[in-house]
Amino acid sequence: MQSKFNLPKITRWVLLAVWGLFAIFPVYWMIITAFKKQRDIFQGPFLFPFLDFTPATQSWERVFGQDRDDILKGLGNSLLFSSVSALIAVVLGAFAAYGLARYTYKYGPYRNNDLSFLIVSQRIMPPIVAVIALFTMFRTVGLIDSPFGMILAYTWFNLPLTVFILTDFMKRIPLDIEHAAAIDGYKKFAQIWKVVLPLAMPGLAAAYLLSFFFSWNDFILALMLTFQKSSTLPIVITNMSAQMEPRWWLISAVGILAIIPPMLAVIVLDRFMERQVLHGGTR
Amino acid sequence: MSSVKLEALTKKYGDNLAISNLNLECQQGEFIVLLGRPGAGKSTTLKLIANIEELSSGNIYFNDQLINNIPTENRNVAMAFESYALYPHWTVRKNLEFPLKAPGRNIPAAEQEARIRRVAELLEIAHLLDRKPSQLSGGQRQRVSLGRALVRPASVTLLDEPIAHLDARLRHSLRGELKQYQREQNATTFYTTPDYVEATAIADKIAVLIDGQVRQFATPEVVYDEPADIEVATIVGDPKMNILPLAPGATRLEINEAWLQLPPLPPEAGYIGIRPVNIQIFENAHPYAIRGTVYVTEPMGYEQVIRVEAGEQLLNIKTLLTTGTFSIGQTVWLQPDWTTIHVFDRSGQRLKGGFH
Amino acid sequence: MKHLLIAPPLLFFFAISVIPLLFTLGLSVTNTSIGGSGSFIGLNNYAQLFSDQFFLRGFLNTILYVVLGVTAQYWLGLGLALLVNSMVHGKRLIRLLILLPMMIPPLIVGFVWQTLLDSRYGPVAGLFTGLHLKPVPWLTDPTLGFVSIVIVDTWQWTPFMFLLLFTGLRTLPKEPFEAARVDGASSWRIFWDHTFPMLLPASIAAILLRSIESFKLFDIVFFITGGGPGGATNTLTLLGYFTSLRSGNLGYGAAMSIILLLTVVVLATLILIVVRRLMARADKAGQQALDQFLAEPLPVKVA
Amino acid sequence: MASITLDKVVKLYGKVTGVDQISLKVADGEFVSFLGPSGCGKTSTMRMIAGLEDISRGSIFIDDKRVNDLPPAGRNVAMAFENYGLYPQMSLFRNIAYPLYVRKVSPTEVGREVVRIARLLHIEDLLDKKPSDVSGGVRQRVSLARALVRKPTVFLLDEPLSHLDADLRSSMRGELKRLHDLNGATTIYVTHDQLEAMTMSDQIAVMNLGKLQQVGTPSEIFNRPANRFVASFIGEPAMNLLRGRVASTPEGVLITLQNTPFVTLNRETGQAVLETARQEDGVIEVGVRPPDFTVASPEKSGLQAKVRFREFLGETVLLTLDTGAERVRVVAPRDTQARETDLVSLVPRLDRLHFFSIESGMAVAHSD
Repeated sequence: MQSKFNLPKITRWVLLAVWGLFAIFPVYWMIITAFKKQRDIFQGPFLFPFLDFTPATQSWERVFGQDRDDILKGLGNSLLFSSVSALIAVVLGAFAAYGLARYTYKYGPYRNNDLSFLIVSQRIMPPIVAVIALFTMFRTVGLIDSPFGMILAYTWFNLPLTVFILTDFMKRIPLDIEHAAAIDGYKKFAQIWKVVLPLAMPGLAAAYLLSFFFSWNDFILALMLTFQKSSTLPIVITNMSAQMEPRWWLISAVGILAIIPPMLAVIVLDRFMERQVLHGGTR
Repeated sequence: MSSVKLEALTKKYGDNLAISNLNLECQQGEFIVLLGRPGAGKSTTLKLIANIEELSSGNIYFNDQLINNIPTENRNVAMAFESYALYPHWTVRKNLEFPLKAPGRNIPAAEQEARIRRVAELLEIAHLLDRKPSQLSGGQRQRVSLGRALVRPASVTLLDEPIAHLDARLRHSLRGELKQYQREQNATTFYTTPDYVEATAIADKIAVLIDGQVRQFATPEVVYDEPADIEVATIVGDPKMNILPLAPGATRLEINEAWLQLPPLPPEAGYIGIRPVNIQIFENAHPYAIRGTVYVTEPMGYEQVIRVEAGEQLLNIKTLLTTGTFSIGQTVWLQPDWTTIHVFDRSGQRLKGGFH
Repeated sequence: MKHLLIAPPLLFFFAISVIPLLFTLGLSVTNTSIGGSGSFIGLNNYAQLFSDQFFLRGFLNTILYVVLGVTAQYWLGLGLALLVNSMVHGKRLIRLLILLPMMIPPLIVGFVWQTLLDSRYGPVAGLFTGLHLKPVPWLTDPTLGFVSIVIVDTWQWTPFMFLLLFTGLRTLPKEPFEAARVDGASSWRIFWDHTFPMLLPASIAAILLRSIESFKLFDIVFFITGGGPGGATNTLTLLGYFTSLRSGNLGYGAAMSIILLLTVVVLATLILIVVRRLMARADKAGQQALDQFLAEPLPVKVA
Repeated sequence: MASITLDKVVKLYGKVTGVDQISLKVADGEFVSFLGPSGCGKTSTMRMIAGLEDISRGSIFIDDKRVNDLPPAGRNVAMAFENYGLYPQMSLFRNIAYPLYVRKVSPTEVGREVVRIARLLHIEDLLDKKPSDVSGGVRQRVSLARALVRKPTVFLLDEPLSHLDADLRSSMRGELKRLHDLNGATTIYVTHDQLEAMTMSDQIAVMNLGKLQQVGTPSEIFNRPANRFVASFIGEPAMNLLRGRVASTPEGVLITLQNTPFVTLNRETGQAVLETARQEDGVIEVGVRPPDFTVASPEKSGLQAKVRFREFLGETVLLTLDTGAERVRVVAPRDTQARETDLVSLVPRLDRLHFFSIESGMAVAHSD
């Protein structure tokens, strides 16, 4: 009776279960594949739930043995680039968003809305359009295959998104609360640091999370701008499989590893996003 | 603890004049109430004093020093916001502590604690100190916001409708305590409200704000007894003062085929005002009375307000319930007490002179 | 101070967006190839594009992917958001599970689905055989290959739609829905009269964002079909990549990217215009009805 | 139109009891207010009548028909929401017309009805606007108009005036009362404002902490409050509640405040007070409304008090006084001489005293 959408309860659960099966099954498949031998993979197909094989640790031996260094390098690079670039994008994005939300800009004919549009419009540009030029530019200044170059590229890639998300959040923080801090005797920087940023926490968390996802999942930038030293996990995996007969068991195992960091990020940041920080401050 | 002088303050939002040429001067320690309807410019005036809003023109002096260019954080003003503007991520205690810990204040920890305790007791929020604003009711939040403004010494205290959302009991008890507290602190206070009862009860002096200008600046008694113009007269008093237009040079008032002889009035008189308590109401035809139809009745405890349609006018009458019971549509007779009327000229300005 | 605040994104905008864009524009009117310099050939690359069967197929595919994929994702995402929103318990866990596909790098997604849909060894084929049906050549048939890509894209990105629409639903006020129930509207009417229109801004944002991202579709296709068979599942980004970096034909690839960019801009604008029109038309209809009633003089007893 | 009966209605929120065994009958055509502080269960009760919330226990009848299991649409009630509940994407016209559209009323008829109601509420010029383009006052009236446009069995109004500014609130109060007088529809009105309840209602149901405290006409509620809560919640400023000692003397029953004789009651009133006090250490709570004290010079016999604040209210002054142990508020004519720190004697009106049990808070007697 309380629901806004009045389907019978059973129907709702059935629909959710159908989608749940569809959504989860590939993940499930990946997990069991990671415990198969090459032979078992090519033994199929079997009947649901496809558990009729002898579990093997072949893939994990490779992951922790022969391929360990490559995988660690990829994992380390991905983690480094994603987390650092997301942090920079969120910090720069927060400041820009604060500016766009609180001040009036006038650069020739360009006002606040035009500026936000300019910044956000970069997101419209398919990376392929820029990537050739970027490749050339990076090569010229020696940023190809360097951590700094990748962090720069990902920051560029994510900044429009963080500005976009955070502007809205900054606008929602009541001006009066900032004014109250001024009245209480604090200067602008203290106002932002002690009051504005804590209140933008759900936005900061969401922006960080999305930035992290996008960098973590990126393939095309890494493909173009790295060779060896700075390869990210997706590139490492691609290299592992660049053979006639892909080692699916191994890729699945690495895939499991690849899901863990974003999952952890979600679990950690989810509570910040849920928090209703603004609740109670104003009437 | 400063005297304050506002000189020709003007604030424009685009083409919109929120405050136009507002002048006001008050002594150190005075309790000033800005009274006006929503949108009259009360909050804006406070925000100009705090420099939260930028002046379009005019000057502000604290203790005869021009402070136009001093930023908010250095003005040493305390303020309770109409929107409360609490720090939602902190407990009540931290909210109250924040102004005491600001750079340059150097208040010893013991004194901080004592101040917080004093204010928390005054406002009956001592038991809430460890809660966050989201766990408080609206009235409790408003008291915390008031507490944050009162907890520290300030040149000027600005209170923007600070008790509007409290329940009746607290509103009544806090009014007096608040004034007493500010008097002890010798704090210059600006207080806004749309409620004339609150204003007359608490103010040393009331500034009636209409359209961004001070229409009258005087003690509560003077504002009530000698309102400067019709608009001031209708803001101060509930139900509103009845305003009756006069024909030029009229010697009598004609309503519903009956007429009332007017007392001698100056020739420039354009309107007369009669407070609702100064009209008598009768159930039966009565000499020297005009006829009307009851529009609605509102009993309230010992008293009742009766609105009566008489000619073009809807007149408010306030009387004791024991006067009689009236029902909608009933015909009644009204008789004003001419000795208590207010007289205004055609432009609505009060006419000086002893008409009562 | 305020200029400093927005300097970084603007700097990025000029350094890494505008300059490369101009660079690419410049490339697109030359016949530059990797490792060699090219010369100016005017709009020849563009002219050539329009007789290039691969390009035309890729262009059509890209648009179809966007239209089919985003449509499917929107309705599924909306359905899920409504379902989860009407739940009382277990929201948080269900939400995490629903979001799971979005967290997996597309590359892995590609591999997993490749094995899932494999016509000899995949569990889907297994299921078909188990039901005594003929296994379907999901990845090697041109049409089915295309459908597979749409399914995988939908699998991965419906969560994103869900997230935006669910957040949108959560910010809707409660009272109008209660008012509608008291006013006597059925669930179905409440959805069409209130939920859907009130969610429209969130829907537009979600659809726009997803459309823009869909135009860049690259990795899933790259890993599942590689654009094959015979270019049947190619997208413009994929073609641009192969042309520029695999075949080394930088100028031609650049022209392709520029066309892609133009398409995105034109389509995004079109979506916006159409939506605004629709909204304006609804207003206008109401307005006309109103004018008609107000023109009619009515005997009203006003107190 | 219809009558409404609540029979031992209970609303549980988890383990918390929101509404506790409310039984009430609203007669056909009556205007009944549910009055109480926030969180007293008045809104929950109304929402259960509307069908927006499940009834945990008990029954609700509309015209003798049990409606517990009917959805809101099946109850034919009209409701105005505190936060208006307007449809933001629709024009004001469509907002008001919506209940008629849903009932498939012909377009001509819809137009006629909407415009009629809009004119009644003076919003006919704004009908093409969106809710976000108009002031709170207009929104409130649109929300009322949407409720009034149909002919429901009952009107449910949830704090419909709470967001208006004072002027508009006082005039809308009158308009609503007139409207009810004209159409005679059964109306339930939820409010926390005692003045609204007092001025508009036929009956007031005072609630606190989920329980019904008293049901009666405004005059009954004001003059014979059933308990301490009702006494202090109705009337502004609130009734003074003072602790008095009770003793039986040859002349009658003597009440002493602060060791000074305060009032001697006649046998009839006195007996009830005496009996209660006997079980409660000889103490009783005396209620005196602020206008029911007369301020006299200190040598007169009465309650001795020192003026703490004197507040000017126009026709009257409000004095806050200390009696030593308690704080007393008195509304006196403005020519009263008492100034701050003056000592005065407060003389009560003997026919307007109320007596409450200290322990239960229930009214023991009223001296009228």
